[in-house]
Amino acid sequence: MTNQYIENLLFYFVVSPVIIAVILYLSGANRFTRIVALLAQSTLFYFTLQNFLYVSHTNNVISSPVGGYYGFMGIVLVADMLSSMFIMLTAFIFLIATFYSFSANHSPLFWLLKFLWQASLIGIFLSGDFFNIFVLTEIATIVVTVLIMYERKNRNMYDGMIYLVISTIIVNFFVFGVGYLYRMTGTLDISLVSERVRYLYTSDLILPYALIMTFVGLKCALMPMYSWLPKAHGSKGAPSSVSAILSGLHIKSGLYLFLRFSDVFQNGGIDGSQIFLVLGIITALAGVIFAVSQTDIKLMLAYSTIAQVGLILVGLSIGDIDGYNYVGGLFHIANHAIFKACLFLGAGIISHYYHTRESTQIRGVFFEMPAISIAMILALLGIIGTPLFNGSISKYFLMSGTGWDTNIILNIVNLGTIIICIKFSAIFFGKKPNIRKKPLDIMSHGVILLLGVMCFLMGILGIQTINFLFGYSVYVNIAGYTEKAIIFFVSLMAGYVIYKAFLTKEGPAMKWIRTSEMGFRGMCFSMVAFFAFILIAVGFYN
Amino acid sequence: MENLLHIISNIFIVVGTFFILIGVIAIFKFKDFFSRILSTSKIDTVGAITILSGLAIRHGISWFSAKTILLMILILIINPLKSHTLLRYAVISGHKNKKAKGNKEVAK
Amino acid sequence: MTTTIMSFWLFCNIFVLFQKKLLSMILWLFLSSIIASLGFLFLGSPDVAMAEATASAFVTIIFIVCFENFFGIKNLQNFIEEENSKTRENIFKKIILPAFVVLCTFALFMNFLPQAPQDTYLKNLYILRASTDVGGQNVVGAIYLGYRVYDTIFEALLLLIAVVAVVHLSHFDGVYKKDGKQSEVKNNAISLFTVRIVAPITVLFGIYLIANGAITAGGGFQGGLAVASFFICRFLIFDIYDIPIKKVNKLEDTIFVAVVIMASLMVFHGFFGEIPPNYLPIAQNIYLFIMNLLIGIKVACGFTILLYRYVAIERN
Amino acid sequence: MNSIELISIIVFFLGLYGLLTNRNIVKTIVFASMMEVGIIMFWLSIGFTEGMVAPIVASMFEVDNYQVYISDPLPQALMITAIVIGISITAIKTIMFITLYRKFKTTDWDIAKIKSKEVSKEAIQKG
Amino acid sequence: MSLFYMSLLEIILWVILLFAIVCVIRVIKGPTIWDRVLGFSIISSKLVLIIAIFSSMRNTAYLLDLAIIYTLFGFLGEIFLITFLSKNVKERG
Repeated sequence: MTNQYIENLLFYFVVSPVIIAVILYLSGANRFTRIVALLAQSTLFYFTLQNFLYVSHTNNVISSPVGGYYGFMGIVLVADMLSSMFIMLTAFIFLIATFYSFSANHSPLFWLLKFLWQASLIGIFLSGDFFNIFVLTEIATIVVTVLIMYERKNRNMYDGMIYLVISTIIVNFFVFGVGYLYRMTGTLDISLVSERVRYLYTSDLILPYALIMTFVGLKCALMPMYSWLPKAHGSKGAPSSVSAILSGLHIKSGLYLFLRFSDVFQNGGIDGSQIFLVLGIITALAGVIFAVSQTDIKLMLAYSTIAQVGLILVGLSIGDIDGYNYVGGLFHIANHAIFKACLFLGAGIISHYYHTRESTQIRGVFFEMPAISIAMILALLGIIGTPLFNGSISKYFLMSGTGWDTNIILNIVNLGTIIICIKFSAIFFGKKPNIRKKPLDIMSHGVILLLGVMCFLMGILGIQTINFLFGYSVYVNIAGYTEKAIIFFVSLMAGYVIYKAFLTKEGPAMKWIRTSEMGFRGMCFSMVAFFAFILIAVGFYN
Repeated sequence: MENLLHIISNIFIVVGTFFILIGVIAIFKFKDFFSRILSTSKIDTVGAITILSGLAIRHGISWFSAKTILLMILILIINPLKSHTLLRYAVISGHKNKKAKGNKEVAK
Repeated sequence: MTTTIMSFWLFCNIFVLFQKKLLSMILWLFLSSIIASLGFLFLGSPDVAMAEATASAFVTIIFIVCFENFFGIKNLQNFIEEENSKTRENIFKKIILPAFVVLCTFALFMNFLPQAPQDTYLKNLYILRASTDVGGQNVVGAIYLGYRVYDTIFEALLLLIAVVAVVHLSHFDGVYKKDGKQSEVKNNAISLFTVRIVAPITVLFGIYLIANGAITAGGGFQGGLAVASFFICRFLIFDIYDIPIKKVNKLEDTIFVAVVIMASLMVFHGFFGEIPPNYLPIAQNIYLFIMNLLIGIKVACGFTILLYRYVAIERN
Repeated sequence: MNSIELISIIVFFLGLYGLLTNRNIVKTIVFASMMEVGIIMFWLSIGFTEGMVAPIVASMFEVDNYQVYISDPLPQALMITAIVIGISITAIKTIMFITLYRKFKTTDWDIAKIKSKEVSKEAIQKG
Repeated sequence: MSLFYMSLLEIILWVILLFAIVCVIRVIKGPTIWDRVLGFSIISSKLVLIIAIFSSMRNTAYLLDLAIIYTLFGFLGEIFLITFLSKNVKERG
């Protein structure tokens, strides 16, 4: 691809899904919407792949000012290694979702919202402008609110309302922070701001840092501000492909923003990695505890997403910027997208087939739907971190070189995830239900199987995928890996014993954890408390 | 000629402000709602029109005076009728002022 | 001068906080946002003042329509009291704890206020080069139609999604045109007369605002809101619900696609950037006019659907 | 740190206080829109000095030769976007509140939470 | 606040702003909701005057568009306020 051609292709990555979406919506419900949507989605994936290959080969950063206004007067779209990988991941996951919901003929509104969601996510990953991220996050919030409340019959309006109100309040904090940054550095462009921030005193940057990091904290569902996530990801009104994308991808935009903004403030002399290390650990532990107590399979997966995101944050903020932990965190982002999408899609089909989401009432899935259950078991093994699976590679790098205390905590978190997966996999065994057999839908089953197999493949060729995706050349020493494998098997046994001993029947403490839920004012309190905590932590101890 | 226009426009503006001062006093002096509404419908409109005509004179023949005249026409239409709607719906919704009842007893 | 207006605005906002009745709270909100728009004017930005003035009128109309339909003002008071009395919390949890938390955060906020001087890098560039790069006298219009048109596309997209979201999230699926509520203005001849005069003036004024968006303050959004208010007056005058929401929605989408194509053709291929800007002043003015026109019509359609949805369909 | 920025921060925290204390959903929507106006005021108060002129070319050179302070055009362009975002988000919140009220018959956050859990329990029994 | 070289228009501007602030007392004190709406309509008509005088001080014509928008939309908002208010407020006094 010639350089000039790729240069202003970036803009069309964002605008073409918008135009496709509106044309599909305008053309109304006819037989061709599905096919056109599939074609458009695969071409988009092809182009993102081309862009990724171009960027990773020539490894220069494409920055194309929109409209040709140089000198950062307009908006500049930046596609470096990280954002092109994220765009490719977005296009891939949306392609999977399009395949999955191909057979269920949805109304054109579904395709409109899906493509607009994709456009706003790709826009967030590409945009190099603070205010542009605000507008795109608003669009993504509204689209997700409508998609959560998609099915009219069993939608729960309270969850949608909480999600919308909380996300719009936290965006005010972000706009406030960007206002201060604009006042001090005179510009809105991320690269220019991170350049000009060097000449400012660190004490001036504390307030914008706290304001922006509360926004990022809520987007990544850090500990005090987590209770919107199970409402959004596990909502009843959402088609299962939507909650798969939500949990696999939408939470990653928060992590991407965390990476981008912590780079900006790193130049300014504020290093919040200690705080986010502690927050990541707390989030991981709390996510695990909440997930173990759930009985609804989708809520179980939603809470385990919180735990995994906490784990990723720990990885991203332990070592130095290009150390093994950082690479482990990045690789875990990609892995988490794959196996969480696979699990959510599978859970969608199971709950549709069994008409219930209670894990206690679902039994015998292995005999009923062998294909899906094999794929889901592969994904579950991936999450746990069994050797030769992708989870183990990323966890190996995550934990490499950490002190003994963080190692212990990360192993406890891993033990928790093992217990969750054991509790989740209880649905596979047990007697065969006497439910009428549903016609096998090749598209969705095939897609889930593909995701499961990918979990296994990315495990075996771990080092090559890391090199391909992120460009870091890493090396796994066999001794460390086998030691990790032994720890894994020990914790697997321990997890099984703990599950059998305590968790088969629901104790009062477990029931309280499951049913305890923050009200709206509780969430506002947690936002303000998080903001005050970061201000104190960065202000007084830095 | 120039400062003659300025003097006239200054006079208009001061007189207009004086009208509005009366309007403000009217709001607090009158005890019940129905007499208070007089100040919005009449006094405010008159005050606004005098001030705006003063401004129009100050700027002579120009886009500014054209727009001020349009504004004057609008205020002339909207202000009294706005107060009328307010009054009408107050009466429909049964807003009887206590003072009036008092006068009836006194009159009896 | 501006600080007195601002303290006046702060005073009204404090009153919004401590209102028991919901309707007087909305009245105070309307008053505070009108004074805020006056403040914007004194801060040197007529565009935002216009947008805020129209926005406050629309938000008040949306609140009144939604709020009036469910619980009349009279029985709202006891509704709220009875609501709270059921789960009465002690005074500490209700007032003192949040006040303490907010005060501490406010103190922390004040403690870390940045003292760095303002950097006017972009401001000087815009004022210097806006009228040559993008054309038109209004620099603000030049920014959101020329330099940051990428933002404006997503801005228009957001309005499109808002309309779709309101249609989808409402209790009624589909469009019930026939059983809209009657408007109460009908029985009052004089206010009908006023609305009959004001309506054409608003739509003419809206078109005037859209037309010279690039020359004076105003532009696509403010003009579109003014034109949309014509349709509200039309509902008040003739109280008919014959707006075909589906067709208007389709019109809005096609115009949005036209906006995106227009923007990408003219701006993103560097039509302005590379070709020497002063070479085509006519093309720039035509581009700005058409963009303002398209955005104005789109905003007008979007808000008419929104308000019709509320006024005609949500109220029964 | 001019006084207008202080006032807009105070209004922002007033809105936040309103959110924390009241339980009525409609009042939350009102306070959220109040916070947004506070932020718009903060953005426009950046670099404000008394007697600033609008950045419209006609008015920039009309005021005769003494020093002219031209207001910053960029925050104004951004704040028009923020206002339109504010309107559409308020509209969506209101419509969601109407539907929520139709189902749960309450305007209170905590009671809506309790009722939404009951609804989800029934859905589970119904299967 | 140096009164020394303030032109007449600026003094008038201050005076009318003072009147608007005084009218807020009526909106606060107003026994019934109708007094509040009355106070509101007085303040909005005063603000229109403030804008007209401000634009005359700045000698710019386009600011008057804002005054026209104020009157039109203040009127529209109030009409909605009043029509829907009347249906629900059964006043006692």
